[in-house]
Amino acid sequence: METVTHDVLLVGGGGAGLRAAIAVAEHNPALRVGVLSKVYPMRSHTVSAEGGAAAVIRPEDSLDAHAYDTISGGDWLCDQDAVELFVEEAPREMLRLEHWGCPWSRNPDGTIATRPFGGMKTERTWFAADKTGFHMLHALFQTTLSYPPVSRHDEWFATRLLVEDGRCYGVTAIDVATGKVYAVLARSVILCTGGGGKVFPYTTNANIKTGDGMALAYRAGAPLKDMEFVQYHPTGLPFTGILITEAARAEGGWLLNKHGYRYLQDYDLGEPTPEPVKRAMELGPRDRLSQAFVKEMEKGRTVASPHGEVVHLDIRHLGADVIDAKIPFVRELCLKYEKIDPVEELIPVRPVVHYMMGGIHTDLNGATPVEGLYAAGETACVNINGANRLGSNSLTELLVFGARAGRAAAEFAEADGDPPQAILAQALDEEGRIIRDILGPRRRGKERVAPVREALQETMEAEAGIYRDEEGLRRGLDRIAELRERFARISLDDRSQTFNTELIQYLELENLLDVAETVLESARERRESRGAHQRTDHPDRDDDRFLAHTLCHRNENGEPRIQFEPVTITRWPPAERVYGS
Amino acid sequence: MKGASEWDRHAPSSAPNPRHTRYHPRWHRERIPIFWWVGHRRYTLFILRELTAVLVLYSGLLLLAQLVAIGRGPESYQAFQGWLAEPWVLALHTFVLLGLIFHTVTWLNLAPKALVLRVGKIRVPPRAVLVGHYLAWIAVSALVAGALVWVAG
Amino acid sequence: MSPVAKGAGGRQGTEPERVTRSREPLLWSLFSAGGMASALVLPALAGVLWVAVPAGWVAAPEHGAMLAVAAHPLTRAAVSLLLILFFFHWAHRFRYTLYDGLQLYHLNLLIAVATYGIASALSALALWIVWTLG
Amino acid sequence: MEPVTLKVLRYRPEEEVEPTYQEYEVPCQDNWMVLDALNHVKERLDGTLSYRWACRMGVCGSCGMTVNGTPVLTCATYVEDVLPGPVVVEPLRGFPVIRDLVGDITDFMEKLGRVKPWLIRDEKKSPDEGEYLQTPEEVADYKQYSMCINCMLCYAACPIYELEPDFIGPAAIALAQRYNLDSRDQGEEERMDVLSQHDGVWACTFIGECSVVCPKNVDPAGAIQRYKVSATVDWVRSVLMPGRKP
Ligand SMILES: Cc1cc2nc3c(=O)[nH]c(=O)nc-3n(C[C@H](O)[C@H](O)[C@H](O)COP(=O)(O)OP(=O)(O)OC[C@H]3O[C@@H](n4cnc5c(N)ncnc54)[C@H](O)[C@@H]3O)c2cc1C
Ligand code: SF4
Ligand code: F3S
Ligand code: FES
Repeated sequence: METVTHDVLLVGGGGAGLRAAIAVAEHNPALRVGVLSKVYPMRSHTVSAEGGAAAVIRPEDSLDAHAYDTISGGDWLCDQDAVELFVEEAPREMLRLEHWGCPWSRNPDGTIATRPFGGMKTERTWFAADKTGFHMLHALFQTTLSYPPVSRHDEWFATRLLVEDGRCYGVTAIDVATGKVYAVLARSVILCTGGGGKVFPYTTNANIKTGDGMALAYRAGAPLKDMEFVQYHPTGLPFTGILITEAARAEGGWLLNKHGYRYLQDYDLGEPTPEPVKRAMELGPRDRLSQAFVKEMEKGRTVASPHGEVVHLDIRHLGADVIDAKIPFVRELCLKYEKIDPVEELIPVRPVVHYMMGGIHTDLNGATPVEGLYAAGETACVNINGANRLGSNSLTELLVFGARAGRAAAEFAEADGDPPQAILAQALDEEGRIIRDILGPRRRGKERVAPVREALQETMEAEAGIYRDEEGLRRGLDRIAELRERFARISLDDRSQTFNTELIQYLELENLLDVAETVLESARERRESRGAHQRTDHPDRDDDRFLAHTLCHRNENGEPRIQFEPVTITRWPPAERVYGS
Repeated sequence: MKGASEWDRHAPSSAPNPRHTRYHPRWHRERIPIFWWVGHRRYTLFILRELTAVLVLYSGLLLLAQLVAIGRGPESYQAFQGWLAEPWVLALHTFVLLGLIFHTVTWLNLAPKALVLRVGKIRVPPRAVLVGHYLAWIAVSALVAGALVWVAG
Repeated sequence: MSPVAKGAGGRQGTEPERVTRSREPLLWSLFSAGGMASALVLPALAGVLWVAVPAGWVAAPEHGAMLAVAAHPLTRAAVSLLLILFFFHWAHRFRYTLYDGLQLYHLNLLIAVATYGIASALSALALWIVWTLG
Repeated sequence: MEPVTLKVLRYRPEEEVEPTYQEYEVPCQDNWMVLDALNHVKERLDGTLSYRWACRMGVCGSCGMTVNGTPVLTCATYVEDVLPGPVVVEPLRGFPVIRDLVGDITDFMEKLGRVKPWLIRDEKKSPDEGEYLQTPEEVADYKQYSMCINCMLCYAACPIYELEPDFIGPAAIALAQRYNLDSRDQGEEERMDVLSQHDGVWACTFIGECSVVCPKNVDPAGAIQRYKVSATVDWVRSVLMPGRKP
């Protein structure tokens, strides 16, 4: 078995991973940084983010206001020390990206332009037309090319964390092109593997968002935090799940039911006005809007479509000029993927899974309880997103906590020694599992990857969707157990070692199963309703018992175990979330 | 060709590749045919476009020949004009003319890509540059043709 | 990942005597100017001189008139400039047509010398003819 | 919709020396993209088919393939637009094939780095000093060239890249221009060394196909020709004023 060695290893080449890589290189140019990613970095899912990234830059805005919007938006589950640090470092990080060439949209005087966004009281979302994530990712990727210490393993798939005595020394990874398994060793490892929206069937997330890093960390002994909080975005296209950015509503779009009525006014989200009002109606937070959709559906006021019930997003009144200037990608996507022109027609939309608030439990520096193991980005949970992430906070989070994790991991790598020999035994074991057990000729069974994955996704939509209850969650957990048995009987069509994408799908499915189980178990234990987690059997928020994070550990026997940890409150005592006034 | 249904899942579909080594698959490179531009409409058009340069060369030589004929005196000029009027020569030159027009059109259509004009801070839209080029073509043609006809008249 | 893959097919071996940084802009500007000049001027010229007149649609100009025009210094200057540009336009384009169109990479130097050489010779000839005429 | 026959070029390097075609009958539904049809094959008919995709919304740039002879993003190409079948799906031309529809793009990645696609400044500002000012008009100057998703359809469409693999190629040059035309950037001189070689802009004979196939209207052909003009202007200046730095 061959080994590759770095000082700091990044698993994941999305926004968080690349930002962390640059942070390491800037902290100490002598450190060798490896970026290992299952797709070429510029294919990472950060590329799809449209709307923008929040940071206080306008003089009339304030850090406290940003913090308050974030905390109230997160239904007081955010750790407030983390949020304070986040809003404070956000503007510098965003400016740094400007200095690296990101083509932010501008005001006529040449300063950075900002737009309003759901749940934000004022315009503080920076944007690059409606391809913000695309431009951020490409600017970051191109900038990493200027740092010689950063080397990459493109299209390598990490399969396991190498942990000895509670200390992480690297990963095993498959070079997809050759099928060769490597031990990739490092003094510190940062997981930046993104979210896991693919545990659900309808999602804005790319095919590659399978929660790999979460599952890897979970199996290696790091707990997953607040996994029950799954964000549905209220405006996805019905068949593909493609996202119609919140910016469409920020610019003044309306949500209409089948009677052409702006139904959000019936759900404590304020009065309809012709102009958009921040934190009201269509600019309310995502959880509330998605929940309102379900209620409308129950009242029979949604519209039937070939791909299930939908409501309509109306941006016709904005006119072609505004649409083309501010949200051209919305028009492009509608024309391309729905064959409708939003300048003249209504856009059919439904809530689709968008983001996982939960993730690998880390401290403010991205450190996980496993020594030498760090995490940042969507895969981590610091926690600034609480029970419901505000749109445009995530891209900024990638930068702030990517950079922090990078610096912390660099310092750790400077201080600490090299991997023990014993670690190689684990790597050899993993190589054997892949080459011999999964690809080997002995493996026989009737199951295939896709049906098991689909069954999993359907289970999650049915039992852990926008509304949940005890019975459904239990049913879901039972189904996972069945699916694990089916998984064990999967036999691959493809036993090749050359670019075997079926093998990758198989390994991803294994990760999806773990992530799904933690979502169900955490949701079952949280017997209250808060933000994106709504229990019909416990409809109210219960601060006495659940002003706490769920930490989901993996038991010796592989089962999830929940533990609660209190939320850090600094200056904003829990209050009621009020929108529309 | 095998349909999916008859496709055997586990048995290799043909003999092992002798050049393949474990961990180092052989990447496959398509060979490029010599006449790569034959059979692809757009590439054929491209080569035709490039070959109009031969017509430009021919036109230059013809113009030179005509100048030589003029310089040698009225007889040789008349002989040259007579040659030009021969049906096959006329036919050839009609074809050359069509080719030259093709050259002009392809050239003018591409020119706005290279040329970025500005008025103050604003970039002149490529369409306007294109229209400008065509107007220039009309003007130059009128000038050249007018002058020649005037000489004739 | 794989240096194996790079340059494995297509052109075998690179030609060492590639046209360098300093020469391409010159050749390319001659080519472009020639392309523009021929595009604007040639259809009208060819249309009148070699199609309309021989076909009898326009009266043939008298020899005297033609000679007078051709010998005018302005015409001499314009025609020699045009001819040089036409020749270099051809040379540059034709060179690349042979080079890429027939994949004659190993003959790069030969083709370049031949095409630009012919263009230079023709240009010299043209100057001589145009300025000694009449 | 009638079932559609997909004729897919397969190449399994462990088993065969040359690629072969394989046909699949796919019961396509309305509004399916070619990628949906391929996914149907992979998930229901034949798990061994290999290809890349991720975002299925036309921005990650990974799903480029040759469909009926034309390079396209398969996630943005309706099956009904490439009928009647059989729909021929092949890997992108010009790249060595690793397996089935997967090409090796290492060469492109290396070239991308060579044009120094990052903001080069003589003097860097610290983030505390605020942003580099840039008006919307100045953004508009380079915006088009910043929209490239690295899908490499332009390389597949450009015969020169296939013929002369050292040619740095359309997207890399467009990216160089993206930075050259950015008012914040001062690195034009540095990029000149790469671009003004034969393998830089001059190998391009303006076939123009790169811009025809580009799904994001980047117009790399335009970028290259514009660069030729600037390189020429630069050359004229250096002839007239030899004292100037190279
Ligand atoms: C459609 C859409 C629009 C969005 N819009 C916005 C917005 O407007 N504003 C906002 O703030 N947020 C937005 N988000 C959320 C935000 O984009 C994501 O949370 C963020 O991009 C995640 O970045 P990341 O770096 O954590 O992960 P990603 O960008 O997903 O990168 C993950 C990386 O990990 C690698 N990887 C994963 N698993 C493995 C493995 N097993 N082995 C090796 N490598 C692996 C991948 O290759 C990839 O490089 C949006 C999300 C979506 C889906
Ligand atoms: S220039 Fe266009 S075709 Fe080429 S890689 Fe970029 S987006 Fe794709
Ligand atoms: S197709 Fe090729 S030759 Fe030039 S204009 Fe485009 S790069
Ligand atoms: S899958 Fe991302 S561009 Fe097609």
